[in-house]
Amino acid sequence: MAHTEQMAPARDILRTYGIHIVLAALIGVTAILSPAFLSGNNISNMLLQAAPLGIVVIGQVLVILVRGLDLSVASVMATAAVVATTFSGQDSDAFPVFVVAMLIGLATGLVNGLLITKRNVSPFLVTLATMTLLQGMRFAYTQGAPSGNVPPIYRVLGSQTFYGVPYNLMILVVLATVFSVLLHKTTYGRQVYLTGGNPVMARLVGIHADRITIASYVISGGLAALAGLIYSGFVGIVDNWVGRGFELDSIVAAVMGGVALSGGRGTILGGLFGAAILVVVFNAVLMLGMPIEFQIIIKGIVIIAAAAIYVRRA
Amino acid sequence: QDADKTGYKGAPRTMLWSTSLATMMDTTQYKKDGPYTIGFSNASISNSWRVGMLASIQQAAHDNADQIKQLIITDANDDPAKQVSDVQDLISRGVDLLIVSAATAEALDAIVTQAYEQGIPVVLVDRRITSENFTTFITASDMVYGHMSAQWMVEKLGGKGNIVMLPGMAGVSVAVNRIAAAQEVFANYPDIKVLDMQYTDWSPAKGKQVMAALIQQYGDQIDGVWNDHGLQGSGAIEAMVEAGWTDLPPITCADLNGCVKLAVQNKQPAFNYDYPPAMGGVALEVGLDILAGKPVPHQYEMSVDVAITKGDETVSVKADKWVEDYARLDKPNDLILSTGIPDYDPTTFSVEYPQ
Amino acid sequence: MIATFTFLTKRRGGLLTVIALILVLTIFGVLVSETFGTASNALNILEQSTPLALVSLGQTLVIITGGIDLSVGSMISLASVLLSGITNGDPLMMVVALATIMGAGILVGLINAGASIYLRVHPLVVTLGMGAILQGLTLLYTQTPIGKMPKGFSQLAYGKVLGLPIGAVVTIAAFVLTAIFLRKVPLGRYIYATGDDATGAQLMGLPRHKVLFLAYGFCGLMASIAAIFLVARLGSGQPYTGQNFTLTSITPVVVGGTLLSGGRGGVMGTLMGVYMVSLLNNLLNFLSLSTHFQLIVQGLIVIIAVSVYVENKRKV
Amino acid sequence: MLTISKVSKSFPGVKALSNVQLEVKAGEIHALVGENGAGKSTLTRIIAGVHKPDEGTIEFDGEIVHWDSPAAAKAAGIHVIYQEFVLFPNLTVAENIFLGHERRGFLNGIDHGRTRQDALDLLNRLGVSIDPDALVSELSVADQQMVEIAKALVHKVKLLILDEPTAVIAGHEVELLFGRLRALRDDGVAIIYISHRLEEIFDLCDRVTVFKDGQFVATETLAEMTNDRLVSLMVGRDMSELFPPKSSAPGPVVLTATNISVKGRVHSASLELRAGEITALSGMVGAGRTELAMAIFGGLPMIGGQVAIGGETFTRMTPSLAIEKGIGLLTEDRKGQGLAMLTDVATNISASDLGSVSHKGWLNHGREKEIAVSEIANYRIACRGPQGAVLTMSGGNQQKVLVARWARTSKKVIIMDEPTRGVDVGAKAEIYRIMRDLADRGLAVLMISSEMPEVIGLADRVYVMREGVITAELRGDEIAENRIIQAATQKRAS
Ligand SMILES: Nc1ncnc2c1ncn2[C@@H]1O[C@H](COP(=O)(O)OP(=O)(O)OP(=O)(O)O)[C@@H](O)[C@H]1O
Ligand SMILES: Nc1ncnc2c1ncn2[C@@H]1O[C@H](COP(=O)(O)OP(=O)(O)OP(=O)(O)O)[C@@H](O)[C@H]1O
Ligand SMILES: [Mg+2]
Ligand SMILES: [Mg+2]
Repeated sequence: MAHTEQMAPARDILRTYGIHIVLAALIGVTAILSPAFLSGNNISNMLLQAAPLGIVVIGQVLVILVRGLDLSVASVMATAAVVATTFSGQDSDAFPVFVVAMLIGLATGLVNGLLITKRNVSPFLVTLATMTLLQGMRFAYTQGAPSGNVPPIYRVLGSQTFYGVPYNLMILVVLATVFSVLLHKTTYGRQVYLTGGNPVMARLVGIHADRITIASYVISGGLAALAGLIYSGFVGIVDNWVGRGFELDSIVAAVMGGVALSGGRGTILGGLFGAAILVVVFNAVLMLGMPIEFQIIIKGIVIIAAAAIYVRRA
Repeated sequence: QDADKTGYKGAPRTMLWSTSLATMMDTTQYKKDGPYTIGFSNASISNSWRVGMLASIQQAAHDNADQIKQLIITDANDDPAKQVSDVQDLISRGVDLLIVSAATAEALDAIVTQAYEQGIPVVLVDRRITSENFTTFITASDMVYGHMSAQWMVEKLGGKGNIVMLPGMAGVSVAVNRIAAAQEVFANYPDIKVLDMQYTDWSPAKGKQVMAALIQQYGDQIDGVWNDHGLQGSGAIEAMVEAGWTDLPPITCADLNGCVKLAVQNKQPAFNYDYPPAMGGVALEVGLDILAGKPVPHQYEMSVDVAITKGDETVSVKADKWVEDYARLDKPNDLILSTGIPDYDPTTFSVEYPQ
Repeated sequence: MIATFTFLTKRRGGLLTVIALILVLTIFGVLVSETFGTASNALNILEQSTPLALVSLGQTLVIITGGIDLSVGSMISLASVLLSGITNGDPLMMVVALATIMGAGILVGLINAGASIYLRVHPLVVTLGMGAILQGLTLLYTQTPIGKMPKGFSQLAYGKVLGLPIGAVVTIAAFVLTAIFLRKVPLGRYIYATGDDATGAQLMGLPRHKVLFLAYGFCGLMASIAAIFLVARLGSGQPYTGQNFTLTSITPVVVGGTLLSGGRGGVMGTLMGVYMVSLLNNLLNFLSLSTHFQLIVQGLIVIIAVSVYVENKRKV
Repeated sequence: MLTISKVSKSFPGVKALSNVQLEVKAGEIHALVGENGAGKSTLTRIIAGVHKPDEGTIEFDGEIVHWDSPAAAKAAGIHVIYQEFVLFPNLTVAENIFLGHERRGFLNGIDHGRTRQDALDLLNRLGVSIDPDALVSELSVADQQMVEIAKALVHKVKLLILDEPTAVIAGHEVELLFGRLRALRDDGVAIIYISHRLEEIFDLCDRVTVFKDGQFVATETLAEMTNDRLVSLMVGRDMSELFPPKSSAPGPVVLTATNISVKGRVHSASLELRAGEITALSGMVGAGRTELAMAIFGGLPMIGGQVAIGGETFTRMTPSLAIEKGIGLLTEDRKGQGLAMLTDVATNISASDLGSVSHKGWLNHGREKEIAVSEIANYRIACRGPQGAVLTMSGGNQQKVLVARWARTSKKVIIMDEPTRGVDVGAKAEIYRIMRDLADRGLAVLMISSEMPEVIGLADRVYVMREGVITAELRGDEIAENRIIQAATQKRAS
């Protein structure tokens, strides 16, 4: 049969570069309307705020790639943040805090993964339940009012910059690179994509699809915990709602970044661009001094518009 | 001027200044012998203030354990619909006294009215219902906070300057009332300009993010930062400090140790006017008075101390105590002040009371 | 006989599990508290569950089509403020208001469907965005609780017909009618087909778009109707009334055995799911557990409810 | 009835059809043949209104038509049985059959009782016993095909298109199907029949149209047409012998399956596979061959029995273990179990053997690409290259991808369930050759097939299954149609 090499239609270009176009457009428009937007400080502010979300998004992408969804991330974050304040608040305790928080995150991921693969309960419900569960435990533990100080080192990681480059951003970059490499250069990554692409086939070609799926949730839980610790350092004060809204924001970011909810397609980088859009929108509406109601409306529109650019194949 | 201030000890000013006689409620019809079953329908404990309030009720229950058979506490998790159900449940469990801290005034009106008309004495605390169908309402006024804080800021700025307002959440009554009252004051001063008003969800993190952005946008134009609460206040201060600001603009705080503490540490002129969680305990005690048949005021206003940083009193706003003394530098930032419980610490607090 | 049994266990496993759970909870409740078992309490539960039931009913149809509607929460908020805002105590305006919000509900639903069809965006994202937009519009309209309903409107929430709360009667009627529609009307079957295999439905020449518009429109409408009962119970509309419904409306659907992947399930399962959830909340109050533990128990029960019932499919 | 003229259709990077023509009369069964990727299914989809033609006209029932949706074509009286079924797994068999033509009852609501009854009758007329209340997801591919066919018979159509309906069914069913088709023809229905089984074409059809590489080759009446001529028209060259010579000396036993049982489907079946030998597993559809194979491979849990390979015996198998021990299995269900449809050819080929394209867990994309390229050449897979999406490839070419995958992976035993499903004659010959090569390389080949000719032509040894039991083992001259049919249909004489 004759193979005619015709150039890719505009839609393909949009599908590949859509997210960048949207982001550029947002930045451009805001910059014109408010000069302060592109000031060095404001940019480093945005980066500072982008990092925690970005870290969560990495995990969310891994989960969505295996046809899943993780609604428990925000609850994990908050719990980790609470942990951060429950030790002496000195750097001497920075490590114990890290360990405990991580354990909680990984454990939650494990529970999610096991229930989803072994009992095949829908991810939406499982992670919704573990979210509630964690919230309850957190409240029970803090009696509703977390109190105590965050170890200084976390304050540094969460709110300081190194010549304008936030430390938490550096962490994000490292993590993003590591996991991107894992996804695209290793057999593990390949197994993730195959499992998401067709779980039945994956099993029949000898992939331990369940393990791969569980791994995604565990990683997601761990990263959420880490993000929670870092975010707790953003302000010294930790309430019960650190990271509130991140569960949906991280999913939206992933989808805007071209990660298919049907699994098997998408990249971490895409997800991070999605996250960038959310952060920019949040900052832009402030810069433009928009009243709250319009802020929310704009966010809604941007979400749909950005996602609409990834038109699925007919 | 700088003489130590130990706080206000007198009778409630609200009563002293009130131009009308307090309407007292005759409660003889409710008189019955204890021990009583008391139901408390709480809106939620989703923030430290509400936790403090709950604690002070439990403390009071502990102190009056002899008169109480059972104190049933329900929690609506900030969901008005659930709270209506909770109250229904409490009624059907036949409580002798109903204490309600409404999620929203309108939401609870119908059901509380129902309870009241069934002959159950009703004590409202923190938030009231729209109608008058209750025995007594324990409160401290949001309006007062709005007026006082704004008035202080205006005079602190010599009636001239730019202010950013950082309220909590759009559409929530506390925020709505405090904003309204403050704006009323600002409006009287042509040279006072409100640069921007952005909501912060009463989250320290959000408060910091918003303030950071506003700093980028308005820079040094900002002469004062008005908050309707200390939660975002503390975040705002952090943002200013991290922006490298020295001699920070005047700021308003409430309830939260972190806000006043940071203000003191950064030598920032601050006004603090708590909305005392202690009203929870008062509610229970007044409730017991009702069941004892003692007359009680239809509206019971808590008396609140004004705290100001030393040397920052203004013509019309005087301090009952100094912020420097009031802030607990030794305690964590998220401590809630004025629960009325000595050395209150949320994580360790727990008392025995009849459950 | 055997056939019907296997049918029940195999295809209605979710339903059975929930009914069993309801029984267990009830028995447990009666044992621990003397007032729990009372008729008045039972009626409370029926009445309290009305708004959730109605929203979940709409949500069920959407989920069967393989989609999801995360805008119901904000839709309820918007509808509630419009209802009491427009009415503002005037019975005549109330008619206008009712018409408006039902129209709005349907319209929003149609837009949701349209966007996911023509923009080819996953419903989860469309409705999430729509949710934000609606919340914004709500705050644009009012930032405070607004307006009031005419005298006696609260009867809708607290009144009774033939001994049952009005809400409960409406709920049951709505569910039965929908169930009949799904089983007896071809379009009803097409809803399942669409959720099962969207492209297949298209190849078969089934009216896929019609199905989606119907499901989402219906869901929006149900959200508005739920808002009516909420306002009846809360006395006036408020900018955040609906918030919690977005996620809570999904739990009963899935607990009731409807697959989030679409194509399988039914409304009766959802109804049982709703009653289970309400029963649970009510019971937890009687146990006078602190919210903390209430949340924990809720989480656990939900997980148990669904994981007891393992998907019965030919696992190759 | 239907006249296609000058129709062309391109997809990104592929010209699937370039001005082809086709003319079908009412009351004829018109065969459409051609190699994989010739464009048969594409034309089908165009007639059915799924795709719009880039150029050309479709004249149906006397007027030029432009369908804008499948619904329109359906309304005009066209029914298509697609190569990839259109069934709804969570609906019952009966519901699937009458979807779109619901049986109405009280108040014009759906009458489920009647739906069920009519479905039962219909299936009986097709000679299959399938529970109308079963969910389609519970059916075997074979039964799913029969349901698909049943759908075509529920209402009167003017044009019926069947795209490889017999790919997964055999003998008895096929006969009954042909009976029905002839009946329809005699009522003046126009039928387009697409198949790679030429004997069927001659048996059933009146005229034939041949496509090659998306182009029209010829339309002729089958009366004056010979098999060889047809093949050369399709393939464009004269075909040498279809089946390679059989093996003379089978090697040692490499795999022994003893008393394998699969819940409700297979009852203590035993078989042994020898190196260098092609063993066929034959039998009527539904005999449980797939289940037996799956159990040996670990795809389905075996409730009894054991598998012995390489000196070890296993009572529990998993696919990963099986692959590790050198067993490979090419499933019968391409779409559901075989391919990751949205990923590319290279990925699908390497999926079962990531070790070979990686070093210490690090993927070697270059190597993966090389392999893909060579396999594509090897099996003449028509696609846009290693990065081409499998989704858009023709059925037969997708099948070749799977053959390529498992031929590389299997070290000791390769099980092929319907290996030539939907594959054209040319490719078939290749696949037979490959199977023989694999055997000669010392592998044991187990072929499950519903196609009698290939069983007889290729297999050195044949097991026959019936209702989950192995009823006969035939070798040499015993391998004959009547012996197989007998063993497949009658109870074992014991
Ligand atoms: N949606 C599509 N997008 C891109 N290419 C396509 C699409 N559908 C078919 N093709 C290409 O068009 C060509 C013809 O495909 P088609 O399925 O019509 O072949 P066929 O004759 O049915 O083959 P087979 O006998 O294997 O089914 C193939 O090369 C295929 O890759
Ligand atoms: N999960 C199941 N539940 C009920 N019946 C089933 C199930 N799986 C298969 N069947 C029935 O068992 C029979 C065997 O199906 P299957 O295709 O696996 O056998 P087979 O011999 O492999 O046929 P094929 O020729 O397709 O390979 C089919 O007729 C189908 O109706
Ligand atoms: Mg084809
Ligand atoms: Mg088979």
